[in-house]
Amino acid sequence: MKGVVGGLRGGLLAEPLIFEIGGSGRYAPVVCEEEAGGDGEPFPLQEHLLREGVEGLAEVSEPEVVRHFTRLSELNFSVSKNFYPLGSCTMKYNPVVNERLARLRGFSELHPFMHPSFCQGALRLMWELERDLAEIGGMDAVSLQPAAGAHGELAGMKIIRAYHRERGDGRRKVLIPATAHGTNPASSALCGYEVAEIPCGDAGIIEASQLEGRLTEEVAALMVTNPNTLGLFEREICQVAEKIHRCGALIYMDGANLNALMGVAKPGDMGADVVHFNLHKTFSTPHGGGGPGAGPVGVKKELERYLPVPRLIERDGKIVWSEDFPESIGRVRSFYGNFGVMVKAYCYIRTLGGEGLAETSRMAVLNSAYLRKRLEQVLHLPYRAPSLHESVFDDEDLRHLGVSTLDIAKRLLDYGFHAPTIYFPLVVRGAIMVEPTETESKRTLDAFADAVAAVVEEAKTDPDLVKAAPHGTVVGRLDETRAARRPVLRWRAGEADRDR
Amino acid sequence: MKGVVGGLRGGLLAEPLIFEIGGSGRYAPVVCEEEAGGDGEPFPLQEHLLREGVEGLAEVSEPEVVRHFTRLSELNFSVSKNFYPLGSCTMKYNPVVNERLARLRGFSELHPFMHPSFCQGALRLMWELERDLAEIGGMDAVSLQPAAGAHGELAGMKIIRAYHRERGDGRRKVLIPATAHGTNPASSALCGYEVAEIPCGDAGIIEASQLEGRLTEEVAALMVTNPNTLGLFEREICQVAEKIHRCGALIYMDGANLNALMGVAKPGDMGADVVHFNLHKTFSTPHGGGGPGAGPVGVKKELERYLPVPRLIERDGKIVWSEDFPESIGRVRSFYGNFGVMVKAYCYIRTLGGEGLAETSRMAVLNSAYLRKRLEQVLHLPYRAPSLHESVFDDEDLRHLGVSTLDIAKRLLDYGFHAPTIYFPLVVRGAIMVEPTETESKRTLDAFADAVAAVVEEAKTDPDLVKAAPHGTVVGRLDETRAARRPVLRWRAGEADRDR
Amino acid sequence: MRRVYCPHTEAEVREMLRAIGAPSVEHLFREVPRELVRTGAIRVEGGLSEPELCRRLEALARENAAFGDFPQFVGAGSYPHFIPAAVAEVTARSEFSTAYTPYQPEVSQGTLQASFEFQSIVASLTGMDVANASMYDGASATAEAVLMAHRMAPQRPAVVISSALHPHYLQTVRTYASDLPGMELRTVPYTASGATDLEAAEACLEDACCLVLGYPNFFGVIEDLAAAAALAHEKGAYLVSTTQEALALGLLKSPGELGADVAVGEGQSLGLPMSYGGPGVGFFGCAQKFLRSMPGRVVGETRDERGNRGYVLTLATREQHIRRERATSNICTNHALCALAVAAYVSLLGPRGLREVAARNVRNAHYLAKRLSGIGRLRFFGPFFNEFVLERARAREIWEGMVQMGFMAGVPLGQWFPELDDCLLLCATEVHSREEMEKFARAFEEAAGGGA
Amino acid sequence: MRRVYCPHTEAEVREMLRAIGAPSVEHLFREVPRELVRTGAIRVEGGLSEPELCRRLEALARENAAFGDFPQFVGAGSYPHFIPAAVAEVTARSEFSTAYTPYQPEVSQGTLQASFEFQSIVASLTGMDVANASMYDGASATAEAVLMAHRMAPQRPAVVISSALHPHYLQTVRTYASDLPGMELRTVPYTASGATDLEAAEACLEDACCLVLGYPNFFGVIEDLAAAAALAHEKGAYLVSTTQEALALGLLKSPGELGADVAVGEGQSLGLPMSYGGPGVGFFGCAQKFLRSMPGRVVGETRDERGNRGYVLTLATREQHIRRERATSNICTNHALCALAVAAYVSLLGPRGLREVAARNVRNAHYLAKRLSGIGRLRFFGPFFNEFVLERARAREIWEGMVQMGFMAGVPLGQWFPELDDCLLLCATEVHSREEMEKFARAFEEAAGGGA
Ligand SMILES: Cc1ncc(COP(=O)(O)O)c(C=O)c1O
Ligand SMILES: Cc1ncc(COP(=O)(O)O)c(C=O)c1O
Repeated sequence: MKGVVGGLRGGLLAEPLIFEIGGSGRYAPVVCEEEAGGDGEPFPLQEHLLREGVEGLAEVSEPEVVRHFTRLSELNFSVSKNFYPLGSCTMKYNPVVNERLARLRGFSELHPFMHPSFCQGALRLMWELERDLAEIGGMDAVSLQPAAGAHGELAGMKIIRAYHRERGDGRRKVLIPATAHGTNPASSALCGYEVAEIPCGDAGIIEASQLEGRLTEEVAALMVTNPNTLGLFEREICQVAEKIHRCGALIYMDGANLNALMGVAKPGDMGADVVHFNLHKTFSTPHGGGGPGAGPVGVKKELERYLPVPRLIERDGKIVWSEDFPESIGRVRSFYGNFGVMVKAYCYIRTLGGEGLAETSRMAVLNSAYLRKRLEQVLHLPYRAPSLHESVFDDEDLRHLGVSTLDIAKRLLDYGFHAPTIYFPLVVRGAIMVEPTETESKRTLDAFADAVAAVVEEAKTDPDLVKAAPHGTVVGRLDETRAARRPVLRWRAGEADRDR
Repeated sequence: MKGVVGGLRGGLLAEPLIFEIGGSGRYAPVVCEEEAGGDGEPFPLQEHLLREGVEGLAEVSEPEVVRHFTRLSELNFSVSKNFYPLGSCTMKYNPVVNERLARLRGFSELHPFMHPSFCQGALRLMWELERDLAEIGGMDAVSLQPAAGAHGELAGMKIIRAYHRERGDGRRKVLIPATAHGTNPASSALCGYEVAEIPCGDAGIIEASQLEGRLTEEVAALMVTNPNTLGLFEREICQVAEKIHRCGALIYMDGANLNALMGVAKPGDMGADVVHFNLHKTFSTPHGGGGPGAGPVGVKKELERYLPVPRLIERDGKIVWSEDFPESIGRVRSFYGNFGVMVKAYCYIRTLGGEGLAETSRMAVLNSAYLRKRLEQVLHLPYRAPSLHESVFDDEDLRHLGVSTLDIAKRLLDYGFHAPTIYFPLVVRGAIMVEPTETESKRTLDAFADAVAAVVEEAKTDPDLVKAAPHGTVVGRLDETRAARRPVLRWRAGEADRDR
Repeated sequence: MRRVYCPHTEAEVREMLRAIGAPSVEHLFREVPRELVRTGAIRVEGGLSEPELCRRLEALARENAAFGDFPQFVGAGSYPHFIPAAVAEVTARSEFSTAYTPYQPEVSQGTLQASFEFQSIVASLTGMDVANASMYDGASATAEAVLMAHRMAPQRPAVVISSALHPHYLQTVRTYASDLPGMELRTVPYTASGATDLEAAEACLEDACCLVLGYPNFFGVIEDLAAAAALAHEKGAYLVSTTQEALALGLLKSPGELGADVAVGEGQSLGLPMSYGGPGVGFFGCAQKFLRSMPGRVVGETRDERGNRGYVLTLATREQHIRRERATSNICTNHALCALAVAAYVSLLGPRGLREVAARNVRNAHYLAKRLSGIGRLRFFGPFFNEFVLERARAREIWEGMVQMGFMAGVPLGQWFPELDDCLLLCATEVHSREEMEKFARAFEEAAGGGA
Repeated sequence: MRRVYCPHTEAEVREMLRAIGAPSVEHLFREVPRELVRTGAIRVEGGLSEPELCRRLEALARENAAFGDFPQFVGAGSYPHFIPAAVAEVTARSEFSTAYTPYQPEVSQGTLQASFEFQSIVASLTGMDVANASMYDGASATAEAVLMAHRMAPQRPAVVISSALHPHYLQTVRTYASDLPGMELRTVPYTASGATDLEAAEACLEDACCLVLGYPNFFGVIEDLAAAAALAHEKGAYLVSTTQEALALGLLKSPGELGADVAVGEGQSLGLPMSYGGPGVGFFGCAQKFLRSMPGRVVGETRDERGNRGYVLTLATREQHIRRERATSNICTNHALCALAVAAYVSLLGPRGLREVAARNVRNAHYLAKRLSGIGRLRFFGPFFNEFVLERARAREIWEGMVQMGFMAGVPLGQWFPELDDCLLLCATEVHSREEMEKFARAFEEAAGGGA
């Protein structure tokens, strides 16, 4: 009875690759004006510079392109379609008006080298957004340049490195708890740091006592996520920060989980010296199936001079760019960051305001607590301390049935839900990380909890059904080993239709 | 194996009614500016005029609304997703740039009573569109007012009535061939006419000889569709027109099938006195799941003065509206017609031009001929004369298997295609009417022909599978008798979730 | 030959011709007489590339004064309201916009369910038992309502209709009714309150099938529907209420509650841009007794063979597809996508939001009326929603003057009502800020050159 | 309390608290120290309704000179090109825009297949064996390419980089490289042709892992990649080509064909608006040998258990999720939606359309260069794509003067290249009509006050 399981039925069809659709010689749409410069004259470039033509591109008509991608879109799950409780990803509703406003011609058709007198609107928006994020994070200055969270980490760790370097301090180590996201150690390494992992204790958080013996003069910083990836508030953060600072090191706070704390507690007040924000999580900009996002980085006063250039300054009543920050770490990318994303985050903040953001975090935590309450009746919860915006379960109770976290995740797809984040954080074996966000209704949370309960029941009564899931999707469980062993990363003419 | 038939698998879920989603007391988004007029003063209207509140509306949040309708959209088949060979409906590609242009603020946020000096752009567009349609149809003047094809028919038949009335001629009958679309007789009746049907002969067209004995002084007009709904060109149209005119009657031509003839032959040249255009068919404006469309009506010189008012005229170098046409039939609706639809049709014409429109018709006919060639190998074709933009098959060869046109149509849904128009025209028992349009590729036509062949094969080998189709859709075959016998036409609070 | 929206290459065309067995594409048109083909070529401008087209249309659009670029206080059947972005997000989904009428319900549940929701919303707003899936606009919906009343009471051929109805609606009713045997249209005047003269109506209701009133009427005035209903019913006629400003139904008592038998109107206010007058969407609600006499498509709830709930087009035996010349109407394509916009808009606002916006309209219109009443005078004393009639000598001139100053001061009424030649019909909605109204009032003062 | 994007009513909040067994929402935050909560409140402006928000943003947008309202001849890493409406139609589909990174491939085939198509397109355009699923932008892609070269040849710590690279790219490479043990950045000058001085490069390639050139470079000049490749390979270094104007790859020989080992760049030109500099999309192509050392996400083809083709994120062992500090890069979120736009744009145009547009860019830029060469002089004689450097005394002043006249006359180069203080970098693309170029040239003449 494949295909009619879990309430799923449907009309999804696999779609060929765009390269397999067209016919050679299809007419391309003309995207030029009629009159050209220098028409009639010989072509200005010499033949030897030019290629024959690009091989391997599709030759398709406009109707075929639109239909192809429309059909592909149907094969995607999205938060616009249903609940997407992907832990650590804050899949909240993406307000549609913000999309419309970001597309306004004055924003989207603006050249980055436009004379500052003719882009004051854009500059003021960024200026205000910098200040708003600083206020939200309890920081003193912000750069909007980084393109994503990991990019913000890179900038932030470079800042920490520059700070120590300026003081002639060659500290080489960064402490990172085992719960951290993989980008934390990777970003540290990219800055030339060695990573020292703080293991995860029973409490799931960093205990001040764990720092004993670890706080040498080699330590440049602690990277901490608060609430951490178990959803737990780092209760001892203030004591931890004090110790870190006392040894001359700095605190980098990964702000990916800020949706739990806006208007409740500020990273800056917890002792963070550097923090990054994920506009594509907390501030409701859509994730685009993997970006573009934006990862602004905020710092305390004494680190401000290291922020990436250019920076916005006020001069003669105008906002302008300045490169005149000799201690800056430099640029981490071209231009000023993902402006289009900033517009949406700005809209979000202006819509909610301070009190609205606080209520956002309150409701995100309420939703998580409610869902945790319901799910802990059917799933094992390894860390039982109160969690904030997300909670992490595991497959311990199911293992004896031969059913794993992966199976539960795949089976949930059949019920029309996206799976939680799985196998992360690494400290929980078979982790199932659930983050509902504040934009989901109780009705949806209940439906999801019911689905999880049903799947757990199935795992007991019909484990093979669960282990063979998903059944109702356009493809079944895909062979990832095969993909990695014999990588096929592109289409090539001639290999077309190999096996269709 | 329900749900995994015909290549269909999928992830469609039924969606509750919007009224079943919310919770009473949801906060509505504010769509007002902060400052209001007369705030603080007592409310200007007396209590007894006001209702308690509207019962039975949904109370839902913005995320719920967006998700609800996004999910509903998934339950729809559309030409943006796949081939939609609905005969008589000309389901061609709807150019997306035209959608964007129709939304330009200068068009969409324009008040219909704007001073003519400040809407010359809109007026010129309509002025040009009137002239272009006249040229395309071989007519002398056009009114863009009618909102759809049937509305154009109403206006056109009113014009014919006004023409006869002015000559003191009380003619009461309209001749309509049996192949005609139902709106033709219905529109005639709405104008107070009696309908006399011309039966369909073996050739499938009106033969001049059929008019013998029918052409009395009572006959006001002949309504004819060319090519007719069998896809056949009315070969004798010129002789027919001559006879009709000779008896003092007029020719109304239903232009719904104009996609077959643009740039090839003009209705006006065939003798049509009145013709309507379906902008939502021939001119690529999307059909919207049932409108809005636009059904401009064109007439020959001697009927111009009867066109609906207001009409566009030129005065002092400006285009303005005039009501000063005392013989006009009057208005058939408010304002000037579906302007938003006209913008798209205008864009389409400006993109294609005369030669492009002609090529459109040529390719539409080529596609139809090709598909007919392929389909006639598996389906019975009752009228074998050469057809133009569409062709009509029937279920004669399948009846002995107990399989009907309806079954074939439903089973095609499982293959991911929309069904052809079925049981129309009425002159063919179990009609299957296929119109591919010019925007489909050979690849798509072949895939559809393969699917039809496969279904016909199934009808022979496994008729029950076909008779129980569709299997891969969100709901199975719906009970239309029940719907009509105990009509439930609205949701009512309290009856909610009756049977979910 | 460059084909724009047709994918075929020359090679494919040849291949297809070969399969067909035709020597050329022209051969496929062999049934078309040569003399027709000789004159068949079309001469229209074309061949614009996409960027050229965009330039052209953007230039045309710029020649029009969009709302917002040009302060406007005009309603008169088409209203500027704020439309949340979520409405367009929904209606722009190509699954909705590029589908045909839902003839295959199993793959059209999106459109069908949305239409069912629209019907339910219309029924709720109008206070009617049932509603159809949409009409072209308010004017044609009104005409269809009159025809239905006539069908239901053929022995009563007269139609009594308020002269305070939107002139376009009245003219449309006249056109629709003009050829029906025995149908006679009688208009009744309005009173000093701006409402329909019910006494005059009484006098001509004797053999009438229906009485038709605007609610609010063209002057923005809120008619006394309850009294009209009592009167009509006493005389054996139906009361047809038509609403050109549907937002009013979010605040005012529903026509159904007040006794109307049929309630129709224009839904543009509920989520649709003005778009130079169309497309909007007609709505049509009525009492249960009219069920099988209603015009237009209706969607009904039913089940599939497994008991799942689903929606289908139903009561098709009323329609032209089956009944042909005996159909209840000739309408086929309606305004389904616009109905979807209404369903999205109304659901976004909910009953509270609708009431809030409607109340804001009332407040703003009254504020403006008060503000202008020093310059002109309110022509009518009846309660009004978001429009009112201002009388001032040389109204048409002032109006022209205001246009030159960059304001649309409503619409001059003289074009339809000679007796109101010195009157302007003005409108204020929630999109007008107090500041804009002040600016407008000052400009008006200037244009009028002083007091009343 | 009015909740904007959260659906809960007060009653629901109470019900949920009851189920949780918590006395209040605040109770859920009991682990947060009181002293933090005391200062936790945020003071930012907010509470705008949707219409207020729209007004605010529309006002901000109006303060910016959008392309089209203000004639511009600027490229320098962000290019005005015409984008067919079909691109936005596709990227606006919320199934694409509101999905996360495709961690569950069975319900993410849309994003995955589109990414696979993007990878194929990048590989084709660059002439490389493989490509990844996108990077942030051209600058960070260039930096990642340098890091990869370094990883592949750790025994060769130097990086030789052209000073004719986009200054932002160069600065970004510098930042990325700054803390890597032993890495040394050596810049090489450009010659009178505007191309990189390959002789100078030769001198410092000895212990270098790679040579990095722009193709075309920042001055629009088409570098001799073949010669550079021969040189680099002879010295045992990789050649990294970076392209800031991806449209050029539709016409010019591909970096792969010319011998580059890694070809990266910025894809904004292929379907993305300038958007004040971001988001664009970085692309990253390389030879097969780098496969397991590549940074960023890659999508690979595979099968499901029934043999159906499908796509998954693959080679994840390179990535931070698994490898943490030993990952090939820290990148996680990339620019997937922008990559989708590129896939749609390139597919719409096809190889013919791309070539046509690219050729039009060349023609227009050369036309403009010729037109202006009476007023200034071309600073470099190398072949160029759609940008060129014009030298004229007081260039910066003229540029300011042009701005006042309503034209952006490229970008003054003195800010990055003191030796080019009298130079402007100008650009013309297919969106500039001949008429606009004429107008611009006349204005330039006027601003410059006569001949060169
Ligand atoms: C806790 C945490 N830190 C960092 C990141 C990295 O952010 P990004 O993907 O925007 O680079 C993520 C997101 O996946 C995260 O969840
Ligand atoms: C032949 C024919 N005539 C008339 C019509 C009526 O057009 P509309 O649906 O636009 O009113 C149709 C469309 O269904 C048709 O196919």
